[in-house]
Amino acid sequence: MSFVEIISELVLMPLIAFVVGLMMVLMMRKISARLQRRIGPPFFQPIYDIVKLYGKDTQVSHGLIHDIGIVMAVGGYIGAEILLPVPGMEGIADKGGIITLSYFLMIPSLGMALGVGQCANPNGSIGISRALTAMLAYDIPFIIVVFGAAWHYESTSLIGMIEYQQANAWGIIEMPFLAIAGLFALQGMLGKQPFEIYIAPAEIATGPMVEMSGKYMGGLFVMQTFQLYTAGVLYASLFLGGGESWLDLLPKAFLVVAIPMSIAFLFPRYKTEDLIRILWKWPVMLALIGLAFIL
Amino acid sequence: MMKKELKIKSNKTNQQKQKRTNPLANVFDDFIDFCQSKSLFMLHYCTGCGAIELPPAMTSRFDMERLGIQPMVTPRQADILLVTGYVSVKTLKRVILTYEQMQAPKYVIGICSCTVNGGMYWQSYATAKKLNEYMPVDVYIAGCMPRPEAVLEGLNRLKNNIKNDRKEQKGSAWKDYYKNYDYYLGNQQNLFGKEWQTPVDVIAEAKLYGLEGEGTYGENTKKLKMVQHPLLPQEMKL
Amino acid sequence: MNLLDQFFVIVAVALISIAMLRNIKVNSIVSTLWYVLMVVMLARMSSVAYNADTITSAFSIELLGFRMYWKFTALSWFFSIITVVSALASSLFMSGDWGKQYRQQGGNYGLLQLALILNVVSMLILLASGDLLSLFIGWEFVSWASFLMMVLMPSKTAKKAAVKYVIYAIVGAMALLAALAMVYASSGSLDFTQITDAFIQMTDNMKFGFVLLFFIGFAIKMGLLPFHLWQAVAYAETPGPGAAFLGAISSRMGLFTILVVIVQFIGLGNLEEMNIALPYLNMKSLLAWIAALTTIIPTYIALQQHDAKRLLAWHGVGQGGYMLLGIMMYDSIGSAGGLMHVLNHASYQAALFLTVVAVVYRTGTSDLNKLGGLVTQMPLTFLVMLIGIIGLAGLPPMNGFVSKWMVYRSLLVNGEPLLFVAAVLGTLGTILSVYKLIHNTFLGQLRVEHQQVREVPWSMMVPMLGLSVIVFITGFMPGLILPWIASIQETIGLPVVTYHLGGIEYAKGGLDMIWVSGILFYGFGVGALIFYFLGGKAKRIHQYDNYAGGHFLSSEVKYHYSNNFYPGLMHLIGNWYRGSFKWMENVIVSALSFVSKLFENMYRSRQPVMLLVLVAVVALFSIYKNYSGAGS
Amino acid sequence: MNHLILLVVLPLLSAFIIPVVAKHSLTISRLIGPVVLVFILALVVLSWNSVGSNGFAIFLGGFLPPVGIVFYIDHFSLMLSGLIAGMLLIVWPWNSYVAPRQYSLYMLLTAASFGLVLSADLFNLYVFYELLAVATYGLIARQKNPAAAVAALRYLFVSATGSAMLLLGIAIIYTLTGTLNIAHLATMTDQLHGLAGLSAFALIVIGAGVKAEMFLLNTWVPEVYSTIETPLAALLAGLISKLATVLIIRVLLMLFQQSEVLQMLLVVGVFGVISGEMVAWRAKDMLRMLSFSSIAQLGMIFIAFSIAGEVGLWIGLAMMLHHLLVKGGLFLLADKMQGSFDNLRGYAKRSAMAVAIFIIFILSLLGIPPFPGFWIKLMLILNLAEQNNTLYHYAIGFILLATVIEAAYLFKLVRYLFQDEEAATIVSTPKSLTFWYAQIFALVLLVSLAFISPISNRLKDMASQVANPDIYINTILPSHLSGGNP
Repeated sequence: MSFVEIISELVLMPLIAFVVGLMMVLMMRKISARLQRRIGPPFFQPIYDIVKLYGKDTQVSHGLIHDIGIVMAVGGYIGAEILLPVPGMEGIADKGGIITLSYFLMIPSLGMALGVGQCANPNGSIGISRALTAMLAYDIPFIIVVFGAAWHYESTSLIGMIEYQQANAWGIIEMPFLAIAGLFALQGMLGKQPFEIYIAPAEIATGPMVEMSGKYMGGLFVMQTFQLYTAGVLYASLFLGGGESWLDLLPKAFLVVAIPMSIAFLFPRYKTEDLIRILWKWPVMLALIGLAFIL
Repeated sequence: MMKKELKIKSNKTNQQKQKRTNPLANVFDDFIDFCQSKSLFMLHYCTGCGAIELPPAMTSRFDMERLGIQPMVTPRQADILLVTGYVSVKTLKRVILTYEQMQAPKYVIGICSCTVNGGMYWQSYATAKKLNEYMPVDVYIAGCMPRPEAVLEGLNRLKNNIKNDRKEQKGSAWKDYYKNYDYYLGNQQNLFGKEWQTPVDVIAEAKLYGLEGEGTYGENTKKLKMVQHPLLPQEMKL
Repeated sequence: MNLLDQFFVIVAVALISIAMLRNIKVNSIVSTLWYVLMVVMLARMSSVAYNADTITSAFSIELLGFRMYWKFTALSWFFSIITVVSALASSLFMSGDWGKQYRQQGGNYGLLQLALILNVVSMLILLASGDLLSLFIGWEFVSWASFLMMVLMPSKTAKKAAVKYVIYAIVGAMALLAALAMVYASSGSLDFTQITDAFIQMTDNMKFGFVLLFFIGFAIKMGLLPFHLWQAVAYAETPGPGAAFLGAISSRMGLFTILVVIVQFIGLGNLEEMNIALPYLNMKSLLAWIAALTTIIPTYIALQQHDAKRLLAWHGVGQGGYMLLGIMMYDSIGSAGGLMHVLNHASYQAALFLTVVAVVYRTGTSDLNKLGGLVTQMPLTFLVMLIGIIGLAGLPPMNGFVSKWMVYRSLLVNGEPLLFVAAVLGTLGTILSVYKLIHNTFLGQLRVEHQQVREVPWSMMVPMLGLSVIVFITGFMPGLILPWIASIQETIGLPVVTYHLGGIEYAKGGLDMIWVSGILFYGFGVGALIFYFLGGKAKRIHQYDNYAGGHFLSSEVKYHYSNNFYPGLMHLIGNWYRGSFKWMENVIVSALSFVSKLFENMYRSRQPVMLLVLVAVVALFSIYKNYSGAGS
Repeated sequence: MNHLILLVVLPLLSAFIIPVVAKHSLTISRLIGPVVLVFILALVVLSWNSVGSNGFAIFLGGFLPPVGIVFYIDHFSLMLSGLIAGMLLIVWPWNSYVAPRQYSLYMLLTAASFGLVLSADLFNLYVFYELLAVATYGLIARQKNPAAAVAALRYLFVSATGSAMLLLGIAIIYTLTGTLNIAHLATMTDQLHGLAGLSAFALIVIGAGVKAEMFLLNTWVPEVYSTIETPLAALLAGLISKLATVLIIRVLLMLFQQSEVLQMLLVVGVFGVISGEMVAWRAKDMLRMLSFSSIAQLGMIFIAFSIAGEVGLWIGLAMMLHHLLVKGGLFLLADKMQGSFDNLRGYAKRSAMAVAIFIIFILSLLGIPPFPGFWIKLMLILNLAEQNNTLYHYAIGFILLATVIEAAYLFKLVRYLFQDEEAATIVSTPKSLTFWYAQIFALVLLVSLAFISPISNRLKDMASQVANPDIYINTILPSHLSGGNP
């Protein structure tokens, strides 16, 4: 791997993730608007939002950790994007693997949690408490899915998994149960309805975001783009054979993100304990059945 | 009288912004203004009946989101403060705190006649009649209550103001709060008494962002100094 | 005099000098210097760690037909260096202002230092043991030394916990003694090598008893399920730095003995052949499951704690599960992960305990519901705790991640889905609980009474920072530690791991921490660039300038969220494990008191003479029966 | 060497002289006892080396066995004699208010103890046993408190019944064989191994077991020990019980060495251990706890003796010595610690030294390395494990379980001692003299640590001497009796 290649990957991968993520955000908002028979935002709306937030004249900080929290949240995702293999850019991603990646994905959450913590706003802390509880809930099925995939593809490296699928069949065909369970977990991971108790705008004033203004909020918006991108590409790599080219990968990733968005508005919001209960019941059961088939 | 003076002062401040000579910077500023006009997060302070007209404006019939406007829940995130209806003295304290906690550029829209002149509560002892005595209001939408079309019209007017801020000097009413803080504070003190203060230190904010004007300091701020418990940010100590 | 003899002479002299020195200042300096000297001695012996050599002490005792001798292997060296470094950190920590405060509050500082060195000495004796008898004696020394440490705290709970500990420790010792008797019965000797011979000769049932007896003995020290109840309270109720030391390494002595006796001499291969129920459940997998449950249950008990020390102590119990789990996987990566976790855990656990002690030093409480917002007052302590909790939660780039990664990797490769889920469940619980720890201590609203709190003095800061540097460096370059691990694996007969400076080499997905950390810090760098160069400046505001739905905040308004931090989760799972295993203790105690009541009634019998006559009659009758039966 | 007869004669004489002398001079009567004891102690020490590895016999009045009274002296009995003398010196009541009659009771006790140790025929053993019992009745009954009187009555009943059984057993043996000389009996053991013989043995064991605190026969123990003066309790628990045990062991070794008998001893021992520890666990005051614990320790000694051969014997002896030292020390420490545990709260602050010694004693009692107790327990357990009998293996389990219970109650007590708040009724620190003795005991315990090897070798020699009936027979019996049937 040449130096130029490394640099280009380091720069390009987060950039692509950002752009694709913006489109995913747009798609998400469009889907929800269409489901509610609205027109929805204009095409560049996600960019407008982010530019506006970064362009705010004044903004408040509750202290150094508040700032660092946002840095960690954005930076952690940037690191994670580099570890996520995409067509043509797999050099650095090889150094990690699925376990490393899934732990990488916790860094932004931790960063955000720290930042929110210093805001000294209990709404934020409650939000974090709920978000972490939700993480505990959706990570169990997710981790079984990851285990099943790694066991089935005989590799913990995402590149190895993609190679396997491209040589044989897609994971969703060979392990349908795990794929469904994974989708379930994805819903929780993206924090979409019915699993968005930690935002609960009317109750705890958007929880973690309560004290975020200007570029702080902007950072979280950027994080959201990364989050959607990561979810889409990760799931596509695990079950949809990844992508041989971008043309192949992007539709899959968009499709993956579109599914939770489409279901989201059919549901009310679950309480924390109900959220845990449902995520520990159905997807775990499905995942275990799926695991039983492949072991 | 007072109002006219204010207008003049605010015009001055807008002229300062045009002093930038770098054309790229101008383009950049224009772009940000454009984005600001295209993306507005709104905090609706639903005090009265006018609030009932907002749901139709947001949902499928009129769909505010196509204009780039969406509701937000905390003042930190919001750009627009919608005050929808009469403001009692007790409520006004909260409205002012909420306004001060919003981050600039921030806009205030007064909906319904009550915010304009007290409306049907004109004779009430407990309501604040004119909202713009206590904070700079960008747009008033009169009516009892205004239809969603009117609300959208008002929002569109605000968007245009913001977009053309630098040309027409309309969208920067928020700066007025800093530059004429003494005036607003005086009105607030008249209503709430001498002990009145919020946890937000407006003067320090104005100092930090260079938004001080001639009217920032005055007799009323001096009075405030007498009673204020200054809340300095906690610094890290090694 | 070889190096080991010299080392022990130094240790002995250190013990005597610390016991003798009355002057507090001199005592502090001297004891810290002794620990430094011990580290130097261990460094001189590093050939043991790198080349898997063995140094046998020239000193041995011949007694009652047994020969006890002491030796250092790679395993002993590894545990010793952890012990000595933790002791160094604790000793340094207590030597300055902390010790002053401790004395002012009526603590006996000299005794605390003495207890610390006694712990170190007894652990070193145990670690160096060359046969079962010296192992047992060292084991008992360790137990009683930690008991001494635990009773130093004047509180009633501390004493109660210490006494509970003693009972558990005695149970463990007795189980061990029984196992020793089994070895002796079959071979007439107590050499380590006899364990293997004795094991082979046994019947299946005896094998189970044999392994279980050893395991119970060791598991009690390690706090493995179902013997986990004693540890957390006992450790938490030890004077600050002592708790850090005990929490870091003391209970790992159980792991050391498991490694020596069960892994090295009984052999995991043999355990695998001992089927229990189904082909899936053999002795090895049983132990692995015990380990997995140990990672879960104590971790979730930790989640319920609202005392910072107890929370950490419960995590200490839980993390032990990972170590055993990794080792029970019986492959190169898993066991390397398990072994590495000993060091990693010691480093961050000591650091975390010290930060909590530092907070207590300044605020006087470790109650998580009475703290908050200290980050502005004690930023460096916050930094250390942050590094520590990242390590404890096992997130990159700290060292906890490396060892946990290895354990996960091994579970994945070996196809243990349920164990894998159990391990991850433990980690998730840890993340929840450590966030609660750092949030309730350092984040959120600063209380009025803590507004004047300042950062702790350097004498306390230096060991904390030193430990956090270890946490980071060994996470960044695990290859510094891995040679030691490889030597241990070679010594105790496990598959040896292949490593490089950055981590593990493995065909199907290895780990290179230098890359991983590099990417992470690159990401942070870019994030910082975005944050600091895009967007305007931010205004620092006071905590009372905060969104409260229009409410005016002031010092009278408590605007902080800390009590019952995870209500939804607790509402659901709180009942699942509340009091679990407590019933076990209760059942045993009530059964015993029932039986003893019977005996007591006998001793209180109103008719002692009748009883006597009855006994005589019964005895004579049974003799008569016996004879007439034999006659016919 | 016949002067060793003085061991019995001198105390007996002084017991009768003391009341007479007291009429003339109280001071002299006070001094007689200690002087005699010191003299005897010196005698024992001086004659230690002159006693060979085979021991020797003293024939009283020149009558040869099997008719006359015979004393048998070897290292074992000399050691016991020394211990008796030393122990009595330690617990000697120096107080001025003690009546001279009590001194003579003590001397009577001394004489009886020596007699019990030295006698080589069953009838004499019985006589001394009774003498011992009578002396103890008197001592217990002389206590000031009414509870002691009740306890003494209970003790009297049980003990008298036991004595009757002992006598019955001896009578049966006499009917069977026509002799009571142990050595002589040992030559005709086959006659004893019948229904009648075993019954006799059972009766003897039961009779002596009463004083040896054997399980089911020891119902008098807790009442007596917890009501009487602590030094006396120390004497009873530490010494008298051991002497009764020695009696049983003598009979066992010489006459009834069969595996069934040994197993019976084992079972009784196990029950003693378990019941003693369990009840001690429930005890609410110190003396009661210690006395139950001593029942358990006696059980442990029985378990040790139930191992056939020298091994069991030397471990048992070691245990006896250890128990004597530790339990004696504990009783001495507990001199003032009577009453419920609550009164002991915060005792550590008042007397750190006492508590330190206390902890050393209990650690040794529990068998914590490196204290001597550990090595003894280790040897016991390892040797039990070596036996080819599952019964012995179960015994290990029970011993270990008992140790855990023992730790539980002892450390519960330690917790009280270290508690911060002080008790309402404060227990005074121990008397200086007894405290000094306790310190000396602890010192001996610690010093013995350095001499584990030599001590164990001595004990092994002693055990081999005791365990070999041939030496005994050959020494005592004239050649025409022993030669015919060696």
